[in-house]
Amino acid sequence: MSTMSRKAPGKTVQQVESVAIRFTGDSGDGMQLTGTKFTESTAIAGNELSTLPDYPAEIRAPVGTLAGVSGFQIHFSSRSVRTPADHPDVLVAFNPAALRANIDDVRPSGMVIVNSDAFTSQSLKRAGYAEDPRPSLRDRYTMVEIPLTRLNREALKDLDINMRDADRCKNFFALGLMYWLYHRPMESTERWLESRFKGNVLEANLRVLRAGYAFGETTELLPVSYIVPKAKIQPGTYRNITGNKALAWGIVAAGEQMNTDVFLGAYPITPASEVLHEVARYRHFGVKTFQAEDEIAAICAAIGASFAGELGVTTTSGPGFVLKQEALGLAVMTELPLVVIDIQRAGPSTGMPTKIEQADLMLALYGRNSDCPVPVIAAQSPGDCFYTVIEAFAWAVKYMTPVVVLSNGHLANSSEPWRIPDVETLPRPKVEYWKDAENFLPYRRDPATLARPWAIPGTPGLEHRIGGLAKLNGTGNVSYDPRNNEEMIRLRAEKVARIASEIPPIEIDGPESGELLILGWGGTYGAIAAAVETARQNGKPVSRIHLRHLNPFPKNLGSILRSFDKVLVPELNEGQLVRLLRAEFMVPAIGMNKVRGQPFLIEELLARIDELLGEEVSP
Amino acid sequence: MSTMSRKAPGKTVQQVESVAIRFTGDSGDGMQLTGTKFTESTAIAGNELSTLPDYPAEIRAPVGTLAGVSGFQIHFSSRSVRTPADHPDVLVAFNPAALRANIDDVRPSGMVIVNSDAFTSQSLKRAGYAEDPRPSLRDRYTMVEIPLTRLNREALKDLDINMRDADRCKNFFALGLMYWLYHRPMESTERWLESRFKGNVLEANLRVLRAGYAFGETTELLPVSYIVPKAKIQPGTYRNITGNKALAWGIVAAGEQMNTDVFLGAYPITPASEVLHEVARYRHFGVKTFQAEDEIAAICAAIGASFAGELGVTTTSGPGFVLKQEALGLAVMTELPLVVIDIQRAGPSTGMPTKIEQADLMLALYGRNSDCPVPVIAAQSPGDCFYTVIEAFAWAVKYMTPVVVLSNGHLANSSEPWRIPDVETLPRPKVEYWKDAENFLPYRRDPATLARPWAIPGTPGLEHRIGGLAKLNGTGNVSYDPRNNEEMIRLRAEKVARIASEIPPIEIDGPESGELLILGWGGTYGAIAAAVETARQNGKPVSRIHLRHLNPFPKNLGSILRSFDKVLVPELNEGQLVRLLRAEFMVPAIGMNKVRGQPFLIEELLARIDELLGEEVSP
Amino acid sequence: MTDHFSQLTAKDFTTDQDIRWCPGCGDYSILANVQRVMPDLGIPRENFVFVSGIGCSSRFPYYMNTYGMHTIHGRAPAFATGVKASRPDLSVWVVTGDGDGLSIGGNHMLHTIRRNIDIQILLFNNRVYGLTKGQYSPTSQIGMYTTSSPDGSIDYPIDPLAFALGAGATFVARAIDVDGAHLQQLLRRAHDHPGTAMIEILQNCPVYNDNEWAEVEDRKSRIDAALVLEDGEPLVYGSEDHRRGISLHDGIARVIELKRGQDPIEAGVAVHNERYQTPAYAFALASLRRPDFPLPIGVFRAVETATYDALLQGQVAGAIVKRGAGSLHDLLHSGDTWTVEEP
Amino acid sequence: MTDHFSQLTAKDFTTDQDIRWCPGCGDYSILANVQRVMPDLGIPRENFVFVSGIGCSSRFPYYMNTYGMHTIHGRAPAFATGVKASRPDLSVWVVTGDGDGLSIGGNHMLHTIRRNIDIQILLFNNRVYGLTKGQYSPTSQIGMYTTSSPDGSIDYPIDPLAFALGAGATFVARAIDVDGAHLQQLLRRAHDHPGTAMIEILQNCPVYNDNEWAEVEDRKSRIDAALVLEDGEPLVYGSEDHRRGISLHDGIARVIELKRGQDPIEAGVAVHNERYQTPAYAFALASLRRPDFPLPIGVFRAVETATYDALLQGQVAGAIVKRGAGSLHDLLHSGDTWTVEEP
Ligand SMILES: Cc1ncc(C[n+]2csc(CCOP(=O)(O)OP(=O)(O)O)c2C)c(N)n1
Ligand SMILES: Cc1ncc(C[n+]2csc(CCOP(=O)(O)OP(=O)(O)O)c2C)c(N)n1
Ligand code: SF4
Ligand code: SF4
Ligand SMILES: [Mg+2]
Ligand SMILES: [Mg+2]
Repeated sequence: MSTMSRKAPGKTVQQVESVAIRFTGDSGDGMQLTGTKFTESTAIAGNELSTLPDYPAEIRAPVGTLAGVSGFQIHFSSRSVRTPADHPDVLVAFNPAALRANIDDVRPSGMVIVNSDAFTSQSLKRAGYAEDPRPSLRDRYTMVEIPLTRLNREALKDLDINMRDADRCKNFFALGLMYWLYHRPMESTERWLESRFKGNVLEANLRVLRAGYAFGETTELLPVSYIVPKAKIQPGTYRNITGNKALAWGIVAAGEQMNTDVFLGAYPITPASEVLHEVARYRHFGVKTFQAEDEIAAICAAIGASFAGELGVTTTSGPGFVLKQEALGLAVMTELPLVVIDIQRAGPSTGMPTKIEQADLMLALYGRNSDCPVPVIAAQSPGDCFYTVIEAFAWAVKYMTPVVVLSNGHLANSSEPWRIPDVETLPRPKVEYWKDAENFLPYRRDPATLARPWAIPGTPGLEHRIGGLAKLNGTGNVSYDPRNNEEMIRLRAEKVARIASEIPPIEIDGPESGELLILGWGGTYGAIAAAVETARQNGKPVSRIHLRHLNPFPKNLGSILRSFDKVLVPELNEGQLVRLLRAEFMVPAIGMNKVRGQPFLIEELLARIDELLGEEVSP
Repeated sequence: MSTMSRKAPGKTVQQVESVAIRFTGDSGDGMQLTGTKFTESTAIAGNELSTLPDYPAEIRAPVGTLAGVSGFQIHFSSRSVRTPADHPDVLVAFNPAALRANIDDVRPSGMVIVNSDAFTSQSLKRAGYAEDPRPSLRDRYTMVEIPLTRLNREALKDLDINMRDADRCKNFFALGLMYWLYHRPMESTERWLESRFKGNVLEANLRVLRAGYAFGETTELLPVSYIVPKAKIQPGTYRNITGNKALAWGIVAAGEQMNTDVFLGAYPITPASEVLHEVARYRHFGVKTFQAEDEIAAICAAIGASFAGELGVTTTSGPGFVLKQEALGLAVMTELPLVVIDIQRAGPSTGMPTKIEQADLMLALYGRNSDCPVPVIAAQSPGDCFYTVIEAFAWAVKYMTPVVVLSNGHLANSSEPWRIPDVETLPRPKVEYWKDAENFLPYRRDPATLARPWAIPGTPGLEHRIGGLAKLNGTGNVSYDPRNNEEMIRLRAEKVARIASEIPPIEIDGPESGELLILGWGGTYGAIAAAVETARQNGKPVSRIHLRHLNPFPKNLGSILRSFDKVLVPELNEGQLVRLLRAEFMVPAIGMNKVRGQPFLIEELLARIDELLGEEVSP
Repeated sequence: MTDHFSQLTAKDFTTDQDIRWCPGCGDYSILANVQRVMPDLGIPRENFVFVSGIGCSSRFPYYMNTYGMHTIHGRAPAFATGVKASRPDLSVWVVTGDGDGLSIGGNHMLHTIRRNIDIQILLFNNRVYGLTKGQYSPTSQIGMYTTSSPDGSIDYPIDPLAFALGAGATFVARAIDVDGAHLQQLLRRAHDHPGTAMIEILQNCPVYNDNEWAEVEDRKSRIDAALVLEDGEPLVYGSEDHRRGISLHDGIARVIELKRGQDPIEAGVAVHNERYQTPAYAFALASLRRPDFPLPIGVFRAVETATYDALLQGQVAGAIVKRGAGSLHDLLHSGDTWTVEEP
Repeated sequence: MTDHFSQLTAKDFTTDQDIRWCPGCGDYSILANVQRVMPDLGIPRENFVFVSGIGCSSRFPYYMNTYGMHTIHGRAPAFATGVKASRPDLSVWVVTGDGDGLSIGGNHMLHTIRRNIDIQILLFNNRVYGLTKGQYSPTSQIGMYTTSSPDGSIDYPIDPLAFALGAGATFVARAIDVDGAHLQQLLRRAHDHPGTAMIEILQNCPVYNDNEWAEVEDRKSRIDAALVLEDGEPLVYGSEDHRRGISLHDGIARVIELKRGQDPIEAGVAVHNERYQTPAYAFALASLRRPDFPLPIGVFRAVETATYDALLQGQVAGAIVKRGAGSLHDLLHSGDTWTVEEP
């Protein structure tokens, strides 16, 4: 069956620029899978896209309740796409709970596709609806009510399969329908089904997928189908990638590119666990994973591996990152290379572990006793996680220092099409162990980087001891000499400061000076870029920069900040970077803060931009 | 024997305003005891004073080595005394190592009293002296070389006591001599000896103490003795107190004044352990101490006790404070009263555990995942530790929040004469448990303070669950509601902000506006106050304020800062408060930073003040 | 204290919160049985405190209508220590999982047990990390394939009871989630025990480690797979046709096949005794492993010795007797003081 | 590797750092004996790594002229795990104290032991916190008066070896600081053992807990106070005039008085066997307490099973065999990809 044999009789095809669809249902309904498959087809169809999965916090919340609703949003377009979109154009809701949890997000008069079979009085009650909401929704939305359960069973009636298994396919019926509605190719999904299932299960899924498609062609409920033309995309080979997968692959890649084995110590924690899972699959790259008894052991083991000459790395999220701080301080003091990856989640304390924030920046910078500086890099998109890790390892080894990488739950789970880099063009940071016993001192410093030598066990003549007590520069012997202590503290700080020379000058999106600069960092890149793009399209004089390097800052940051009347710093926290900028550059940067466990909406950013452009410049 | 039977024939008495003496010797020589006894006598003699003990880092370093040198400095005066003095006027050195370790600190042409019997070739070698240093020192200092060992043995020759025990008394010989030299009363030391020892040991100590005194009266080595007139001291009953003892007593006092049992969870760590030791002695106040398996268990147990209705408190130092951060975040989230005391030491990592810094301010403010604000108070003097703890408990209970108290190793171990407060006049913060089952909600908020009720187990009808997951305001049920989450984060921040109304407006020492303001915080109070006093005596236009309240800041802080052309912020760290001030108030405050494990010298501060007053005001 | 608690029922211990466990999770049965036992313990509801860490199991306090603390990962025993040491009048229960209690929280477990503080610890052992979606845990069998061990786990498992006995536990027991009557009996025993009472509850996680305990959860196979410990009774198990017993010499266990009607004691089968002073006997039982040996179920050890909370209270009371109730004025004026008079 | 190590002596393992222990500290003797054993192990000096936490004992690496890490309090086993798991070619030794290893560090100890990673752990047990000036530790006897327990400690002590066995330790032994010959023998045994080898070394702290082990440190009283374990030999101790043996039934130990010339085995005395699969026998020995029983000294248990590091290396090697050495290009292109051509 070719998806290109289109245009059923009596139907209209309409071309649109962008669409955002949200698939929602009970966590047992397979929404994540449905969304992922739709994403793949969309990517193959040549659109730009951005996605956002939204899992329930519980493993298996009671069926049909709000707590159990799972969602997956995809935004695709023939133009550039930066975010999964504030408001979906289309909501697919498998049950009343899914409808209730998501309907308020749908854009006015958007399309709402529901499984009408699921609107029983019992399930309405489970969802907390006093009465059937559909009648009242029909005025405000384009309601498409499909007896999905029945149609799906129908499609399978002559197959030897029990009803429960049959019902579990219905997400693929819906998927087929959506493929028809948006003219998506279906082959990749079919291939995937064939690689995953066999026998009746395979047959059932293939059948309902095609039945859904066919239903689209025939039903009168959907008189129009839509074409989203291909986007202008940079040539190359692409794949979808989530931030967590990109982190994991970045870890594997660092080992390959630096020709040194990787040792990952980790303790499971949402939303960082998948990085451990993913890396654990690559033992054949010589990568070792160690599931430790806790976060402390995980980082300590990674430091041990670094001392022994491997690329030590540890992955975690907020509360686990807190626990790692004492050992991170030791890594600073012993000047060993190490990468610490914190996939931020909504807090404080346990908070909302499956929700989104970017509020561990201060923790990364200041979470240790005394003055204990570490470089910090924040990834700005799922695919960027890959490069960020390699960059972090390069710094760690060149400057003999731990480096912190910040991601967040949003980047971790959302996926974007990612242009696969040519391995040959990836950086190959050098790893050089010290060998020369004659001229060895544990704290002998490279004059350019201030790094001490990496002298690993097994090298004759370099036997030495490191540790957390204050050490004499040079020999590394324990020393309480007051001036030496101050010198060492300042050397470590200076070493981190010198990393600024590795950082390319930051580029301004928009005019180089003017009324308003928007400055974002890390995972809010998409939303801010989209908002500023829109604002400028609307004729607003707004420029934008985005920071991936939080410590040290890019060298030209101060002069950029001073070139604008106002600087707005949107952050998914209560104002962390903005304080750093104010303290460092004495510019009255303004915070825009949101701590709802959700990303910025483009409309929120636009509103704030409008507000600021309307205001007088404050003195 | 009365110490007042003075003026030996042929001797001169001279009156001086201030003297600083440093007693130094091997750690086995009893220098701390000698210093403490001299301090007591000095206090009784009616002088203002300040002291600084300086222990070696090792328990028992090899005898006679630099590592084993122990010291005790006392500065006393007929005027106000703020610090132990930059440079001692008199150095008492029991062996060559003590001489070598300390001689450079003595003020030019100061007096150096050495035990000449200790200058054997072996002990010179142990001290690392290639040759006897005394000849060359005689030009630069007033060398007083006394055969202390022999004189001491002499004094005991007819007593049935072995030589080793005899030699161990020689610090009291020296003490007796110093009592003579400075006209100190000896009774309190005699009484103390009588209460501590008996038999031959008592007799030996009394004898050598008196023999030292008598030696002073007769020897030609010391032609002059000194009188330091009484200071004008506020009437009242006084005692010496170290910061750690004051913290411990503050903890006990809080329990008494608030009529609630105290529960202290702690894990030993230098320099905080003594607080645990001291509090453990007061079970008869109903105070419980719990030596936990680690710092994490210590704070968790204290939080458990708070939940159960007691005054939970935990004491620690830098690395231990790092480990407590995750649980501290839970205390913030569950809004339970708790006091966390961090006695800062020199870091980072293990650093120089016995040395001085004040570099955990950022850690206190930002050491947790996500936005997780806690109030922070820093004690400014040993005696102030007492009041600081009571203040912290009062805030904790009134606002239902953990409160951090910062002390440091300097305050912890140094002592000052402390006017004992009248218990009747001490604050009596109210503790009120919620009782009313009808109107109970776990997160029902007091409209003034925003505190939730303290509802303790055993109260019928108030059964409720708290925890680290995001909670609905009011009911406290687990909630992932986005707006509620933001509201709760802001409520907790606002609660901390409202504590500002408990803080008296900060008072300026000096003119209310002008060219230069010096702003200190915590344990540097003495040095900064002394320096500013001196600067103003020298006609320099300098004002000074000192912060005890670091979060929230006193309400009038911003306006004060803006009243000066320059603000200098001396800190024993790499610039922590100064960054907070710059970010918060956008004033270009200037840091003055020292991380040598030592306190500020008055001369260092004076030099910087001179420099700044010479400079142009920067734009 | 009122005595209205005499009329309490399991329902009084139920909260209005939606339960967030997966359908079929063993935690449901444990919750129901705990709620059933509570009213019988003769304690007012407001005097119960349930303390947990993080994990599926650690959600427990939200469903118990008592005082409760859902704390941070691994630290529940430390919080519970603070609650009980400050308020010995409260009945304090810790609920934890194999990950929470034995992975990140192993140290607090160890020290709480050795201090013998008078709390109950319910360790839900499903041999997997449930909440974080199925990684192997410290009790998982070696070779287990999970998301974090795609090539099979290479960590040897800990036995929770052997661990507890190594820490000097005064009360250790093992129960099965679905055997409600037996579980209730052990809950009562744990409550009555003065000191730390640790119950390992074998719990099924149908989502990530289904049927891990099927052999002993299933009533049929249980007869051969489990050894039900009864104080004073010989260590005998198996069906009437195939009775076997356990002998223990030099700490070495052997299975003794019993003939029909044969007296087990005469055949050399050991007699269960919960009160041996040495933990070595109970440790030998805890070392029995499937499939060579049956899995013992019931109370392994129950010996009485002073509890931490009682000793602490004793020191407070003793100090007051010895030194008198503290006076702040006297404290402040103790030691050397001096007075500066009005000039 | 060069084989210059064959000529190494104890002196080659000495650093130029001043030793910071108190005069008379048991640590000196342990250091000297470790330095004496090192040259005999057939390993080049550069392949040794000593890892410690914080405490007096943890200063050890500074005095060993090998690679060394003086880390943070309680975490040494975790660092050592990273060193050994990444570099199985290294000989990794952990030095820790009763506070470092069993108080704050108990959990890492537990998990390191259960994983059976091939390292040696030397636990210096002086039953006190030395470095922080004399607080009671988790091995201190109940009732001990210290700065932090002015009314006497109310914590029951942990026995380090019972704890290790509860964690499933494959090698546990006990030595005495001043009995150099025996200590050296155990150090060699620990080194030879594949897997985690834990030696508790009874260590005197003359400053804060003097004479804690005097009974067994003193050569005279040791005869009656210590039971020297020898594989295959009966558990017999005491002087010729007063020989006694230990029997073990149901995990319960009894002292059997032996007549002159009596055959201990016939008298029911157990025969020492380091290689029982069950840890229960060794646990029974570890449960013997003074003064009722002698203190066993020597190797309690030594059983071989695959080590964590070997299993991990095996998985890496196996994965390469099965899947071929990883190719980054292939990884990046795995799964669904699509190509956008030049327009
Ligand atoms: C400091 C910290 N680290 C990690 C986590 C993530 N985490 C939550 S529960 C859990 C394991 C739970 O396993 P278990 O105790 O066996 O409970 P179960 O879910 O199986 O009942 C982990 C690793 C966390 N919440 N906090
Ligand atoms: C995180 C942290 N907590 C506490 C300390 C303080 N501390 C250092 S050593 C020690 C105990 C050492 O006892 P032990 O391990 O028995 O060693 P010993 O000195 O007796 O050899 C403590 C509590 C620390 N350094 N770091
Ligand atoms: S994941 Fe397992 S343990 Fe957790 S609730 Fe579900 S079934 Fe129970
Ligand atoms: S305090 Fe004790 S253990 Fe530490 S060095 Fe001194 S004698 Fe040894
Ligand atoms: Mg579990
Ligand atoms: Mg010790």
